[in-house]
Amino acid sequence: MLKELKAISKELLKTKRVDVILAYKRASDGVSAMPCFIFEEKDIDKMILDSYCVYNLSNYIKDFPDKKIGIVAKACDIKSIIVLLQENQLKRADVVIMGIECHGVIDEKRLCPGERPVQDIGFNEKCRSCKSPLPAFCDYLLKEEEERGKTGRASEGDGYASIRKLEAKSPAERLKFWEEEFSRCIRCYACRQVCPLCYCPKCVADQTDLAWFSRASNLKGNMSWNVVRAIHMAGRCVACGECERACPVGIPLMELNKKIEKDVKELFGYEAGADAEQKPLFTCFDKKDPEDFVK
Amino acid sequence: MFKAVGKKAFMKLMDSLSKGYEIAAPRKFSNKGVFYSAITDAGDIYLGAEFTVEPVKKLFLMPSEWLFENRFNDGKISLQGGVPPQEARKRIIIGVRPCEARGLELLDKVFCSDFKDSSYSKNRERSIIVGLACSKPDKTCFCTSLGSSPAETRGMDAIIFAGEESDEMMLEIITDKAREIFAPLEDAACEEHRKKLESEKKKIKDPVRKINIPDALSASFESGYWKEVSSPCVSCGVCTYLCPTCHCFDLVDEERKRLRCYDGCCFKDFTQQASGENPRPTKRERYRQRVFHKFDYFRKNFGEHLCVGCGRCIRHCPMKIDISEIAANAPKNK
Amino acid sequence: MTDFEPKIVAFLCNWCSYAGADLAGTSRMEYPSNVTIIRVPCSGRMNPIFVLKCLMNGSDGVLISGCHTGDCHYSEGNFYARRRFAVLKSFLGYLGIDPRRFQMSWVSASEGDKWAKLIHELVAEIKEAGPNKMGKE
Amino acid sequence: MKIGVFVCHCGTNISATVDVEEAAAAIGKLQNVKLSVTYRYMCSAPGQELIKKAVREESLDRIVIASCSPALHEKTFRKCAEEAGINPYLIEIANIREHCSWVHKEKKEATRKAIELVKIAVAKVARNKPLKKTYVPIEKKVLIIGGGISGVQSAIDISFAKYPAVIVEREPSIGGKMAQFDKTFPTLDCAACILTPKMVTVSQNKYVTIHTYSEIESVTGHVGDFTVKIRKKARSVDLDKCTGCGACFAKCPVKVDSEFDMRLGKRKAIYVPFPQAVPNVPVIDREHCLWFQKQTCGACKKICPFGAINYEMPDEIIEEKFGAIIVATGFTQFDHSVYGEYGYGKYKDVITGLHFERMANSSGPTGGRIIRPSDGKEAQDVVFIQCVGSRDEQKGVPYCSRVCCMYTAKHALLLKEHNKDAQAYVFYIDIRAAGKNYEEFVKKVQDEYGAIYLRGRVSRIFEKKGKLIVRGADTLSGSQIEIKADLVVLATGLIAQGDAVELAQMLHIPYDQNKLFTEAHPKLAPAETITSGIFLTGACQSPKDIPDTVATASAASVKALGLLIQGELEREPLIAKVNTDLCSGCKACVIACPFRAIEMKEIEDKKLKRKRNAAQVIEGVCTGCGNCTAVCRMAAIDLEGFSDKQIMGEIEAL
Repeated sequence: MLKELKAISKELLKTKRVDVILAYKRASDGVSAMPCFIFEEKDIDKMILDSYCVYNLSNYIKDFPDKKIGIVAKACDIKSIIVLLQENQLKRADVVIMGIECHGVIDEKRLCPGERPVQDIGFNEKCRSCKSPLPAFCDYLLKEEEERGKTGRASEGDGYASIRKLEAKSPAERLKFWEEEFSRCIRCYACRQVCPLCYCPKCVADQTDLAWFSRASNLKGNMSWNVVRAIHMAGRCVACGECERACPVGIPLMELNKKIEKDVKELFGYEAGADAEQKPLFTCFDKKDPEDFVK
Repeated sequence: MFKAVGKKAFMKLMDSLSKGYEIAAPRKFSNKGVFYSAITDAGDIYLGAEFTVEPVKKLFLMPSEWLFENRFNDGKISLQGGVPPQEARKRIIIGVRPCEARGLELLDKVFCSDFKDSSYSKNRERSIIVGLACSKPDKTCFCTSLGSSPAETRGMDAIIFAGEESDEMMLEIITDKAREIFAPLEDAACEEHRKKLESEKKKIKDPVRKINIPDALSASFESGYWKEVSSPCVSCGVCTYLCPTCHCFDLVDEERKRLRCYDGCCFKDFTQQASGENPRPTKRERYRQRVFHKFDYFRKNFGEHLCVGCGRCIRHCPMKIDISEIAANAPKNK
Repeated sequence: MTDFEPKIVAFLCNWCSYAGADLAGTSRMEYPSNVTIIRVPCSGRMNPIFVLKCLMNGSDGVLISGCHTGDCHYSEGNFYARRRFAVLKSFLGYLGIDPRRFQMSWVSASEGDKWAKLIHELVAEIKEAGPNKMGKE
Repeated sequence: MKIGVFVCHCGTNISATVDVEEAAAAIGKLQNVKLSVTYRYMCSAPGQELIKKAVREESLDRIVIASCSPALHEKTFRKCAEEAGINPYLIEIANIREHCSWVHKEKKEATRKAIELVKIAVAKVARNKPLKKTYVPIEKKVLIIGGGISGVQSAIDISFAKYPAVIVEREPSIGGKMAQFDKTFPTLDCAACILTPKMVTVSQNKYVTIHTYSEIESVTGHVGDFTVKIRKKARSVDLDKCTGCGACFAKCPVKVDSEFDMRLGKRKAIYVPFPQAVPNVPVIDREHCLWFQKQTCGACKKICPFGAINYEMPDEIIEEKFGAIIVATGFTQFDHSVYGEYGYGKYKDVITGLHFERMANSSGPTGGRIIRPSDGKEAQDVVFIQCVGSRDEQKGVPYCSRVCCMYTAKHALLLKEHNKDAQAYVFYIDIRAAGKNYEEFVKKVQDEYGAIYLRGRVSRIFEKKGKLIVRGADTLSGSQIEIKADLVVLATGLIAQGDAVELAQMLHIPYDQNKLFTEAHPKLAPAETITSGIFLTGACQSPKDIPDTVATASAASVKALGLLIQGELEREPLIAKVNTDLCSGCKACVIACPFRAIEMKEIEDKKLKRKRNAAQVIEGVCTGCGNCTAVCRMAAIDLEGFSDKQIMGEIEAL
C-alpha cells in the first residue's frame, strides 16, 4: 500500500496536479507517526503508513489556501473532507484524496510512557464501531496487498453503548459525572485546534468584543465552552476522534459528540459527512421534524 | 540528613500532618492520568513512575484566577477583593519532580524578583516542596541536557526516593522547614543508606536521553527551518499550558470581574492587536517565538534556559512535535 | 422548597408569543411574577448560547416561545428554531441539567389564556426542579 | 452615557399595582442612568413634552420608557425621541403594563418585576446603536407573467396609473383560457365579447408592452430591481410588417389539428390561433411547415405582399429590469386519462368541458352544434360527470376546483339552447354554487332547462350499439342507473401549470403540495408572496372563476403600484449585518435565510492578504428575522436592534 502511495504521490507532484501532499512520517520517538507536508519528490521517502497514523490530516487543509492539495485519508478522515466541501471551505478540484484501507489505528493515550507493541496497546475506540475499512469518496483507493475482508470492526456495535449507559443514569449522576470531567479542563483548546471542522476565523471563545461565555477554567466557564463546542459540532462532527485524543486531561469529548450524532440521527435521520451536496443540519428543516418537546 | 521510612508509616505521617497543613500531591485517576490534587486521605497519594499531566506550576499560577471585581452600588463604583485571599494555611506539596522544582525556581526569576507578584509569592511562601526522584524517566525526558537530573534537589525542601517495587522509601532532608515536618521520623544516616542512595541516583540518571541544546539560536532567526518545523503545529495551548516554566497570561474583563488566565504564544491571537495588526501572523513566527523564548531570550535575560526537560510538551503534543530535537537541530546560520 | 421563588427568563417572538402575553395582560389574566420577558423578533433569532448563558448566570428556568409552526411571521423561522433546540434540549438533559429548566412553546397572538396557563405550569415545574446551582460560584 | 428613564403611571393602570415612585427611585441608582422620573400619561402630549424637556436639560443620549407594550407606542416614542434630537433607535420600551401591572396583583412583587424589566431595558438601550432607515431605488416597471384574463386585467390597471407594464405570454396570442370559452356563468354573456375589448385595449395602450410567443428565461435580483431575461421564440413572421391580412394562411396547404379548438377543428401550419387574436399576426408552426421540414412550398412567403415572412428568424433573448412582478400564469386542465373507467381516449364521444366550450361556440369548429365527435351526429342525451380529478386524493387533487359545478350547469343550459330536444344528466358529489346569483343559476338549469341531477359517482362507461352506456349510482334514490348517452362531458378540475415549480424556483416563491403558488398570508395577504415585490393573481394561486380572477388581478396591481409609487423603497434598519472579518464563507446563513436576502461576495482579506468569499446582506430584501445570526457559529452576522450584544446584555442584567 505504501509503495503504491509513494508512486501516486510522485506522479501527482511531477505532473503538478498537486502542490503539496499531506501525509505521515515517523515522529522523533521512533514509534509514533506525525504529519508531514511534502512539496518535493525527494521527500516522498519520509512517508509511512501504519496503525500509528492516527491523525486526521484534513485539519491541515486550511493551512494551504489557494493550493492544490493531495491528502492521505482514512475512511473516517474523508468524512470531514466531505463536510469541508459541504461548507464551502474547499473546492473539490483543489484536493486529491488518496483513500487508504484502514483496519484500525492505535489508541495513543495508552502509548506513553514507554514503547509497547501495537497489539497490547489496543485499537482506538472509534475503530471499534467503524463500518468500513475502505473509503468510498476518494480519487485513489489504496488497498492492502493481502485481502483482509470488508468487516471493519462493525461487529462491535454502533458505538453508542457508552452513550446509552450514561443516558440510563439519573440526571444527578450525569451532572456529577460531567462536572468532574469538565473540572479538569484547562482551556488549552487543543480539542478545537485539532478539529478539522473548527475553521472559524475567530472562535466565539476568543471573541473579546462580546464575551459569549466565561474564560475562567472553573465549572461555569468549562461547562460553557464544552457545551458550545459540542453544539457547534452538531450535524458536522464526523467522529474522527481527534478532539478526545488531543485532550491532555482526558475529557471524554466523544461521549458528547456521539450523543448529538445519535440524537440527530434519531430525530432528523441526518448523518454528517454523508454527502457533500446535502444542506448543513441547522440550515434546513423538515416540516415533520419532531416537536413533542414543544408545549 | 536522611531518613528511611516504610510507605505506610509515611502515609500515616501525612494523614497526621493534614490537620495542620494543606496537602497537595499527585493522584492517579484511572485512564485519565495523574493530577496534582488536594489530599484528604494520604492513601490517594501516588508516588509511582507516571508523571503528572499538569506541572506543579498550576498550584502557584492557576490556569485562571480572579484579580478583582468592581461593584456598582447606589450610583457608586467600588473595587472588591483584589487578589482572592489565599488560605494562610501552610501547604506541603508531595511528589514534586526535580524538573518541576527547577521550573519553580525559574518562575521565581519572573514573579519574585524586583517585582513581586502577590498571589504567586504568597503561594510560594506558604509551600513546602517535598520532591520525588524519578525512578523511571520517560522516553521524552531530557532533563540531564539542561543541567538537571532525575535526582536533582534544587528548589526542594526534601526529596523522596521510592523504588516502585520496594516498600521502603528514603527521604533526604534539605531544609529546616522539612526537618520540622519530618521530625517524627527517626534518622537513618548510616553509610549503607548513603551508598544505596548514590547508586540509586546513578541508576536513574543514565537512561535519560541526552540532547545538546545550543546556547543561543539568534543566527537561525530568519531561517526557513522554522516554517518547516512549525508546520505540523495546530496552534493549541497544550505545550504552553503544561509547561512547568511557561508563564504567559492574559487579562480578561468579564462582566464586572478582572480575570488572569493562562495564555500561550502558540495561539493565533496571542499577539493580535486591536488595530487588527498581528506581528506574529503565522505558525512560523509563533512557534519560533516559543523555542527562542525557551532557548535564547530567557538565557540572555536570566542566564538560564527556560526549559527543564520534563518532556511534557513532547508527550502531550497532539501532533508529536519534539521541541528538544527542533532546538538541537536548529541551523547555526540562516 | 416552598419558599423558593424561581427566576425564569422567557424569550418571546415579537409577532405571536409577545402579542399573546400582551393579550393575557389586556384580558387581566393573573399569573406568577417569576417570569421575565425578553423580546426577540422571531424564535429563529435564538442562539443556543443565549439559553446556556441564562443557565450559567443562575436563571432557574428558560423558556423560548414562538408562533405555531406554519404561522411564523417570517414563514420559516420557528421551523429552524425547533430543530436547533430539539438538539440543545436533549443535550442539556444528557449533561444532567434538569430538562424542566429549558422549555419551548408555541403561543399565538390570540392565546393569552394559553400563555397564562403555561406560566402557571412552568413556575410549578421549576419550583419542583429546585434552584439552579449551575454557575452559582 | 446618559440614559433617561421615564416611568408611566398610565392613569392607574400601572400605578395601581406597581409603586412607580419606588421603581423610579431604584432605577435612578442604576449605572448610566442620569434621570428617572414618572408621569401620569407618558404618551400624552405633555408627557412627550416632559421627555423632550428632560433630554434638553439633562442632555440625555438614550431613553427608556417604562409603559405599555411596544406594540402600542414604540413608534410614538421613536418619533418623540427624534423630535428631541435623539436617534429614534436609541430608545427602548419596558413593558410594565401588559407584562406586569395587569397580570400581577401583589404590589411588592409587581414593583420588583417592573424594576427588573426596566433594568433589562436599560442594559439593552446602553448597547443600542444609532440607526438610519435604508432606502433602495425602484425600477418603475411591472412584469406580468401570463397574458390570460388576469394578466390582461393587471396590465390595464397598472397602465391606468400611468406606469409601464410588460406582459409575457407563451402562446402566440394573449387571451388565455377565457378566449376559448363560449359563454360565462351565471350571466351568459359571450366570453369573447367581454374579453376581446380588453385585449385590444392593452394592445393599443402606450404603457403596455406585450411579448407573445415568449417565455421567461431567468429572473435575478430583488424587489425594486429584478433583472429578467425573456426568450422571444422565433415567430417566423415579422410583427411590424404583417398587417394580419390572412393571405398566408389562406394559401398554406398544410392542415393541422387546432390546439385552440381542442383538436376538434383544423388550422394551417401558418396560423393565428383564433380570429380575434392579439396580436393578429400569424406564427409558423415549424413542426409541420413544409419549408422547415422539406425546404419545399414557401407559398406563404410568395403570397405575402409585405414581405413579413422570415424563415430565418432566430429566437431572440431580451433583458429588462422591473421593480415588481405579477405572476398570472393561470391553470391547466386535469389530465383525466387516469380514470380508465371513463374511457377517455378509448371513446371519441367522451370529452372535457373545454371541448364542449368550443363546440358550443358559434365560431367554433362545429359552428355551434353539439355533436358526437365520432360520427358528427347531433347529441341528444348528454351525461356530465363532475369532480373529475378534483376532491380525489387518490387519483387527482385533494381540493375543489370551484368552477366545475358552475360551468357544468352552464353546459347543461347551453346544450338545451343549442338543441331543445337534448337531455342533460349531471352526476355530482354535491353542488357548490357559492357566488352571486350562482345558486339561482343552478336552480334555473334544473327547473327551467330540465337538467337531471344525479347525486353519485359513475362507475363505468362502455360502448354498446354506437351509444355510450354510463353506469352509475344515484345515492339519493339508492338505485343503480344506466344511461344511454350520445356524449359524455367530464368536468375536469383545474391544476397548476406543468412547469409551475420551475417558475417558482426561478422567482424564489414558495408553492404547495399541489404546485399552486403560496400566498404570503392566506387571509391578510392573499395577493402577495413572502418574496417582497412578487405578487399573485388568478388560478396559479388557487382555482378561481373569472370574477375572482379579475378581482385578484386588480388587487395584485394595486400592491405592485403601491410599491412603484414610492420614490425609493423605505426599509426598517433593523436588519442583519455581516462582519466579514469573522465570516468563514460557509454559506450557512445564505442557505438558511427564508428570504434569500444574503449573497456571497468576494472580498480582499487584508490579514490573509488574499481574496476570499464572505456573506453580504441585501438591505432591500432582509426582513430582520435574525435566523442567520443563530445559524452562524462564528457570530459573524448580527441583527441590528436585536444584536447579540444587546440580548447578552439583557441576560447579564437579570
